[in-house]
Amino acid sequence: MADRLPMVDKLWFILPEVALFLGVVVIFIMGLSHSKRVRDMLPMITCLSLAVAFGLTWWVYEGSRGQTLLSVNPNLMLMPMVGKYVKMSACAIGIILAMVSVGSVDRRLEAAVAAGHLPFDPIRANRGEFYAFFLLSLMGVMLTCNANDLIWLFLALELTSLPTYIMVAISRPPRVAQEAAVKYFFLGAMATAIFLYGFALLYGSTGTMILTEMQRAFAAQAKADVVNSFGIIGMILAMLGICFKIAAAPMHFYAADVYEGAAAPVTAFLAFVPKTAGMVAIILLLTTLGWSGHPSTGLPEPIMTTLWMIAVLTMTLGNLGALLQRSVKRILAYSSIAHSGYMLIGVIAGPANNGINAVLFYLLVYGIMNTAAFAVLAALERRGQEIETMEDLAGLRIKHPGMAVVMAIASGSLLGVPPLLGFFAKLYLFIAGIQAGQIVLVVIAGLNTAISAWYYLGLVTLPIMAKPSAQSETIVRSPFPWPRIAGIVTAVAVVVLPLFLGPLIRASQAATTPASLTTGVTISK
Amino acid sequence: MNWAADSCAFFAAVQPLGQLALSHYLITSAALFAIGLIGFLSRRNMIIMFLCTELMFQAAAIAMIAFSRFHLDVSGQVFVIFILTVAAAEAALALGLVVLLYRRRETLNADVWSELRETPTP
Amino acid sequence: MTAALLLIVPLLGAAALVVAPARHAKWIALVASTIAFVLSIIMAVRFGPLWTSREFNQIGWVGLIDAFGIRLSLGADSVSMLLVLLTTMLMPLCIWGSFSSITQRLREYYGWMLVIETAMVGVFIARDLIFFYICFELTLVPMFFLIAIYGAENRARAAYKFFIYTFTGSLIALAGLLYIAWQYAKSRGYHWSFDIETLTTFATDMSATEQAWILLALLAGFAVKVPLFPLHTWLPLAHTEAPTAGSVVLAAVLLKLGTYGLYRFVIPMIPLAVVEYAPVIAVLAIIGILYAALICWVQNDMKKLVAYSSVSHLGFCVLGLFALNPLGVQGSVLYMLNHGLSTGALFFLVGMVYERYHTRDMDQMGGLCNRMPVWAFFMVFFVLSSVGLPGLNGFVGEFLCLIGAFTASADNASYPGVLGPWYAAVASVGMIFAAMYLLIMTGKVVWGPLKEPGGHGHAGASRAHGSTLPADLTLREIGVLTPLAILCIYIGVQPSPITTVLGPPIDRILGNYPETVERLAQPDLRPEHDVIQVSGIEQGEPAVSGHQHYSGGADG
Amino acid sequence: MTEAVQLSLGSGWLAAVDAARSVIAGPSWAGWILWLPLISLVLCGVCAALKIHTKLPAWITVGSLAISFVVIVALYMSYRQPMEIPLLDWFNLNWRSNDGQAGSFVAGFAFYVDKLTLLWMLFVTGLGTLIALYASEYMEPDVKRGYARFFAGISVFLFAMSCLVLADNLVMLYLGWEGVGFASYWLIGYYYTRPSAVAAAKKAFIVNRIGDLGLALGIWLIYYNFGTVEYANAQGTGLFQILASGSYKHEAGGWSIQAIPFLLMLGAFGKSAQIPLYVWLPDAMEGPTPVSALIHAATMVTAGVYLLARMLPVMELHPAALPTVAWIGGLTALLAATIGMAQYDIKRIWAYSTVSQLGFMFVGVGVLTTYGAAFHVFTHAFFKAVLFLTGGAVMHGFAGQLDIRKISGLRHMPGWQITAWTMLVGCLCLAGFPLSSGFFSKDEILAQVFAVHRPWLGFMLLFTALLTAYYTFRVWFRVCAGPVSYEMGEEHHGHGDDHHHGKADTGHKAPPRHAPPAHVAHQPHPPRFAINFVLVVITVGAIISTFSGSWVMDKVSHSSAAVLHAADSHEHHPGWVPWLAGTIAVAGIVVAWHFHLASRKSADALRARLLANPLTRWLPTAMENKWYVDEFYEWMIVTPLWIFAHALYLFDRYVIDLLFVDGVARLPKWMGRSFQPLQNGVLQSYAVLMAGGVGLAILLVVVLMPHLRPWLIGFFGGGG
Repeated sequence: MADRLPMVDKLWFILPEVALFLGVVVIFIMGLSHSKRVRDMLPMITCLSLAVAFGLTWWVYEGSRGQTLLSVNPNLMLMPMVGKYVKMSACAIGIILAMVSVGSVDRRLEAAVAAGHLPFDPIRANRGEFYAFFLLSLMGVMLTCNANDLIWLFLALELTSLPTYIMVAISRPPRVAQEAAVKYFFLGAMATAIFLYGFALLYGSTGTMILTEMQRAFAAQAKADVVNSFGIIGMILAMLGICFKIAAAPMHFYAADVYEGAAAPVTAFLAFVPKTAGMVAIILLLTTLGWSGHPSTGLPEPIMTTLWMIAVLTMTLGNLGALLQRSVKRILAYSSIAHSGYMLIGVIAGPANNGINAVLFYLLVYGIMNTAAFAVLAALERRGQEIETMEDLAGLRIKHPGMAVVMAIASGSLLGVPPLLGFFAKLYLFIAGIQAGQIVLVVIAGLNTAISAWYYLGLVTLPIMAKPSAQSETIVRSPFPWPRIAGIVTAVAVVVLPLFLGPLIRASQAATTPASLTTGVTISK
Repeated sequence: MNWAADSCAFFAAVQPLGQLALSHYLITSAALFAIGLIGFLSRRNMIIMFLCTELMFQAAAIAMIAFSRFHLDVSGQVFVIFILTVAAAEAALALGLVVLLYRRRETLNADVWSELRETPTP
Repeated sequence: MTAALLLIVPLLGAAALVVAPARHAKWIALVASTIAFVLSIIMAVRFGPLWTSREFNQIGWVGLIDAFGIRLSLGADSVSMLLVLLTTMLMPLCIWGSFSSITQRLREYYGWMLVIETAMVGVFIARDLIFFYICFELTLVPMFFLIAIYGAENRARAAYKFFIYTFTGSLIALAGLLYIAWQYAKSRGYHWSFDIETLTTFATDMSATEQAWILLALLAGFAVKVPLFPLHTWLPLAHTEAPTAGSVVLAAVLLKLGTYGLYRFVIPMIPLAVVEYAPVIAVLAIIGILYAALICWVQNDMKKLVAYSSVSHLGFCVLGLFALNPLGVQGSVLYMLNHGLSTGALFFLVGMVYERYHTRDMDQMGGLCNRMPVWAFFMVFFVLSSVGLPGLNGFVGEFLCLIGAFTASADNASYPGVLGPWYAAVASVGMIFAAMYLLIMTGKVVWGPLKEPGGHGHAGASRAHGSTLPADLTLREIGVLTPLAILCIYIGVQPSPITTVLGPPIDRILGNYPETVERLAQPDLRPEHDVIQVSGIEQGEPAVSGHQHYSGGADG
Repeated sequence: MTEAVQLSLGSGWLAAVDAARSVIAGPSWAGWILWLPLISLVLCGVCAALKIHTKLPAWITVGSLAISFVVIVALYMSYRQPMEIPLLDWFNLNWRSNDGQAGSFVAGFAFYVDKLTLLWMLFVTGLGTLIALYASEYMEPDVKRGYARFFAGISVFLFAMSCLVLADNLVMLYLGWEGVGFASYWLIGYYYTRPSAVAAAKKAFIVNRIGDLGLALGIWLIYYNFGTVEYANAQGTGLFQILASGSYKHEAGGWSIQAIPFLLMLGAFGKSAQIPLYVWLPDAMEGPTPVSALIHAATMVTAGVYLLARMLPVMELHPAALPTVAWIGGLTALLAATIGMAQYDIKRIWAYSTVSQLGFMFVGVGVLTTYGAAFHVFTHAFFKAVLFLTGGAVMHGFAGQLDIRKISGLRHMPGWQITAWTMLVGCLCLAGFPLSSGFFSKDEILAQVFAVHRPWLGFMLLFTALLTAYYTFRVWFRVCAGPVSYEMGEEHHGHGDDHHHGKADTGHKAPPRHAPPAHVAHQPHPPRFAINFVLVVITVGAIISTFSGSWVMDKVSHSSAAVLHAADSHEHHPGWVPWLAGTIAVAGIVVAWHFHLASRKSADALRARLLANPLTRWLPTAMENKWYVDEFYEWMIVTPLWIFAHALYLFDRYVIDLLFVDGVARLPKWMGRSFQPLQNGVLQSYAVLMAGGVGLAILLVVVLMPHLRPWLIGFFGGGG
């Protein structure tokens, strides 16, 4: 073992997280300041710190010191380069999410203070806490990808989800947000307990917490063809626990209610951040179990079967659920469940068939598409309330042509209509799935996409073609311009990015070609 | 004084946990987990539900300690420390939330909170 | 380079439309589509020797999305060149034809028309599987919007059904296509390539069971578009609701994507499955011919009648295609062109009546030739062209398809086939039904005493109050119909230049069919599980032989 | 060119066929026969477009027809042996498969001229010119409305007919075949404001199309068996050349080669209105009279006879083919004659008589006397044209009156003598009065029937000849002879038939029906010079045609339709046949004289007695209602098909669309609804479901995994 303690080397790679933490501290303090101008600066600082973290990640990984550290100690981390890709995409989407959430927290309190009815009372103001937790949760995601042992992984996952419970609670005043928070918290706690127990069994079966060593232990057991029941059960429990984060099959029940209850920016946040953390965690865990290690079939059959079942159930329940909804947020909730199902195809395909690159690429693309859809909801309001049902969207084209086009592009891309980015992400997943021999799974995913055409077409036709209904007459722009800008930026990204597909996919491929993965064969060029 | 070496020596002298003893611990931790889970599912009171999640956390901690003792590897116990801290964080958060809800609905019953649901469409 | 330009010009036009004021929209669209037409003519002229060569003309490629090995390469053989010319020729006419019928949301309308033109041209000149699929699906989006925004009463339902029906089909076809690409990649050590040419040479060596599954998948995608018999129910609904120019584009070109897909993917790539299931598909086509023809007979909505008639006509096209001999396939390609011209024109004519009387119900109107003699002339002309009167274009395609199917029996000398005289004989009964329902329609609408909808045959007080169109055709409308009429006569009288041009590519595609048919004819040699040694195909890398295990072939 | 003469049915034609092998290239100026009608079509179209309200289109058409007649005569003069004149290539596909097998399908615009073609083209263009001249005056009242359209139709017809007759291959023949059908659709539907005319036009085209289908199937079978559709070509791979060389027998399969003659027969019967498909010809009388005269009496309907004559070698492929033709011809002749007897409308009677005479011609072809058939075609063309044109003149003069009971004593009316006497000549020829042209041509056929020992068919034809004589003179005695009395048709002055013809000009209101048209002429106006001149010329032609027997024989014997040498056939003809035929004709005339001139009352009395007696009531009613054949077709074919079509449409809309497509579409929504109760919003229920999910997963892994291991490896293997 190298004489240097691995932990010290790894500190270098968490520099971006440290930058974020500084941001968090500053935001906490500024949140309490009496002057409105300072409080309005909070989103700006969030974006600033995220930008700094973005730059730092690039510098950390590409810089000379980073490269030497990686080359000197290959199994410093299980998948070292994943961090670069995930951190940068998390920061980028984080900036957009921050823009979307401008002005949604403490709306009524700030208005009252501005109107002079209420003196500013730091105790009641949550805007500071909201943005702080926003950054903390993003920090959690960034930490997950550097995890090389179970403890770090557990802490990172908790750091991701705990702040989100609070964000849901303080996102908007009405009772329904608190109900969502309660559900989210308790079910989250239960899921955490389950995957914690899983970690315990994993530790028990391999005797080590370090993922790289665990990988060797599993490989050794596989070669000796020992059926390690504790390990398998532990892995299943861990995965099911983490499925709560990505809202996959058995653990997806909370998603619809929580997404509907929380405010649109928070729901956008929930749909992306915990999902990324969960996906990265599952990838790390399954890599220990070893696509590479296991001689015969990549993942051992029990895991493969469970994953297959989860993927199919998630896709189907997600799509079937969405068909019946009238509320746009509930539709987007079910669509997020369905998209987790699609991503699991990539996970099943495994790194040998570019499955992991496909999942990572899909995460980024899903982040962009989903945020675009939620930006539209955040950008418009009716009598101070967020727009909820499909009737609100009817005939949006007449008064808000921009937002109608953004919604159409977002749902078109979520559906996977060719020229838009979503199609290429889904195509990459399908190619990975077919390359892994999962023809049946890809066909099921194809049929699910077809079923999803119903509600996505609904989201396209209502704003563009339907006649405005009584409700949609009174819809007006929200006083804050930022969500609309975020919507337009993401829509443009969805339309323009297919032209730069090459570099994006090469980046996602670079994420999974560290030394430790022996059979990482990439798609040519 | 190289306390690190001494501690290793101390451990070295201790025999690793027997297979049979390990199973006893695992059974207790599994039972504890089950109790926590059933309590979580059945009890209506939110505080009790939270306590049941704590139970589940502790069950995992016991298993962790048992395995650490079995493998003579200290990282299991280090993990337990972190489990405790996280559990404490969740407790703080849970109580905060419960107080918020109590102020809203004057009851701790979890079933009250079920407006967000799907009304069966025709 | 002109091919890439051909794709970009309509897109630039659409982009310009977004900026331009509404009243200039139609002129910009017309200019853009005419430029595209001129470009396609330049491309055709410069197509040079390839018109008659057996090779495939690789027009050029843009390594845009080369991450997956997709090289967005464009290329055309004479069949796709003809279909491109059909598309680019029809587009200006459609745009010019819809000047008076579309009054609001002009920019969007013409924008979508230009986008659909790019997509259609993209499909025909795509040499890359994924680029083909992108354009194939991209045609759905503008068509969906055209029907959903500018359609008639229950346009939303029609647009939904059209989109989802075809979208599902094409997704299953994508799975089939990806399976072929995967097998190819696997046999080449995972160097993915989506080039249609290499995949075609590779796919022919796949085992019979694999090819059967792929046939099912590809049929699911393309048969919906053709529309083959059981999957045709979306067409009448989509046609009756689509605006005039929309249904002209839908009938003239979008249906040809299905048959072009069959021609480009099904026939060359999976010969074993095609030979085995050609009779089944031929029977479906024949049922389609007679079934749709009889239904046309009882229709009283003109547009639905013409829609069902295109279902019946394309049955001939598919029958010709699966005759698997040069006569049949040349006939079906000719049929694609002719159906585009005559049915496109028929939809224009029905649209012109709809603009004036706002009804398509044949029972409400009669003897319009008293009121609109020029319209009546064109109506009778194009009815006769689609009835298949010799001397006009319909006859040429229909005759070749039927004679192809007729001579596609097992004991034919040069091209033994799997169909036979009985298939063609039953299908040719469709010619009688075609005459029946089209002439009954003409009899009701064109001839007879004058009866105008909404008022008995007095001076056109009853004519649509809103429409400013004079009774008979305006110069613009005549301008739209005359080129189609001239083309109909030209192809009808002089098909030989087209048939000589179509010869080489069709010979290339049907190259190894006689052998496959003979091989499948003797039961003992039928491949049960793995693949039999297939003689080298005359161009491209040597076919990899002996496919028990997928050893890496020595492929460039 | 040896004139080997064998009497036996089969081999006789071989000698004549080898004449086809030595085909020389003909003069290219012959192409003008085809281009002239096209030019006149285009010019008439231009006239229609420019709304020229003069008789210009008539002169253009007559001019072009005359020139093409002159070209035909020039071609006839310069004719030495069968000629091949390629004009334009139409279908020209040739291919080569991988294993070297080459194939081709060549069918161009080219002429194959032999004596049979010349014979047919002569009387087609000749009569065409004359009748076009007649029509120029007859259609005069329509000058403002459809004049150009009418003459465009005539030019299309001539173009198509010349394509058909001059065709060098079967596909160009098919073009002419359908083109002629289209021309008759165009011209029958000329009075398009009359629903009955439109229906008749549609019926004509569709029934023709059924016949054309037979022809098309025949052509494909010929291509399928012989690999070519051309009659004769330079490389010697023409149809006749293959037949002559006899090399086809062993290649082709059994049934397909035998079926060819029957399919060609179906095509011929469709076009020449024989038993199964004759229903369209009587309705075709809705068209203007010149059309009936030219197309539906003289030229188009003989296309079927031409086809069978041209394709005689092919008809030999099945021994029973020609006898069937003979029997169907005979039966049609009898049936049409019985119906013709009981009609009252002059044009309908002549229509049925045409069907009957065509039956005779097919008998001629059937019993292998193509000479007899061609001779009858030639003579029939003339005298039937006369009858139709005189009928037209009567209708023209009496403002659309055609009912034989309403006009009589035409002979005595001033100015109508020419019409009456020319009609008499026509009737004499039609009835087969001894020494008339009809007598000689019909006698040829009758004699040949008995020569080939078919007594039953012979006596049936003799009985038909009797009926023919009766109904021909029934018309003459009713209309021309007897006391002068007439009732004007309610048709106002001018043209058109016994109905109101709406003159709905664009924008001009159609006159109301009930008001009596002011200027109805009370006096029938006799035909003027143009009509009389044409009548006289054609009557002279009819008389001359009696002596053209030998000329026709020469034409027929030197073409692919040659069968027996004229000289020998006469010896075998039983001598008594002409005498019997002559006496029968005279007897028919006497009976007609008795009933329709001497005592017209007795005819009505006889009819009344027949109707009274229940046993024989069916006879007159059935005959007047054309044996209910139309109703039979309607009931047996059209209505069941209509009901089946409705059933299909309902099936398409409800079963395929609603049940399958929408059903499958509703499936996801229904399944979604069944999962919906799970989301009841209660925290604990979610927790239970989640715990249940986890438990199930663990159960699956622990319990089931060991058993499922092999299957799962199979299912999930593959990858990696």
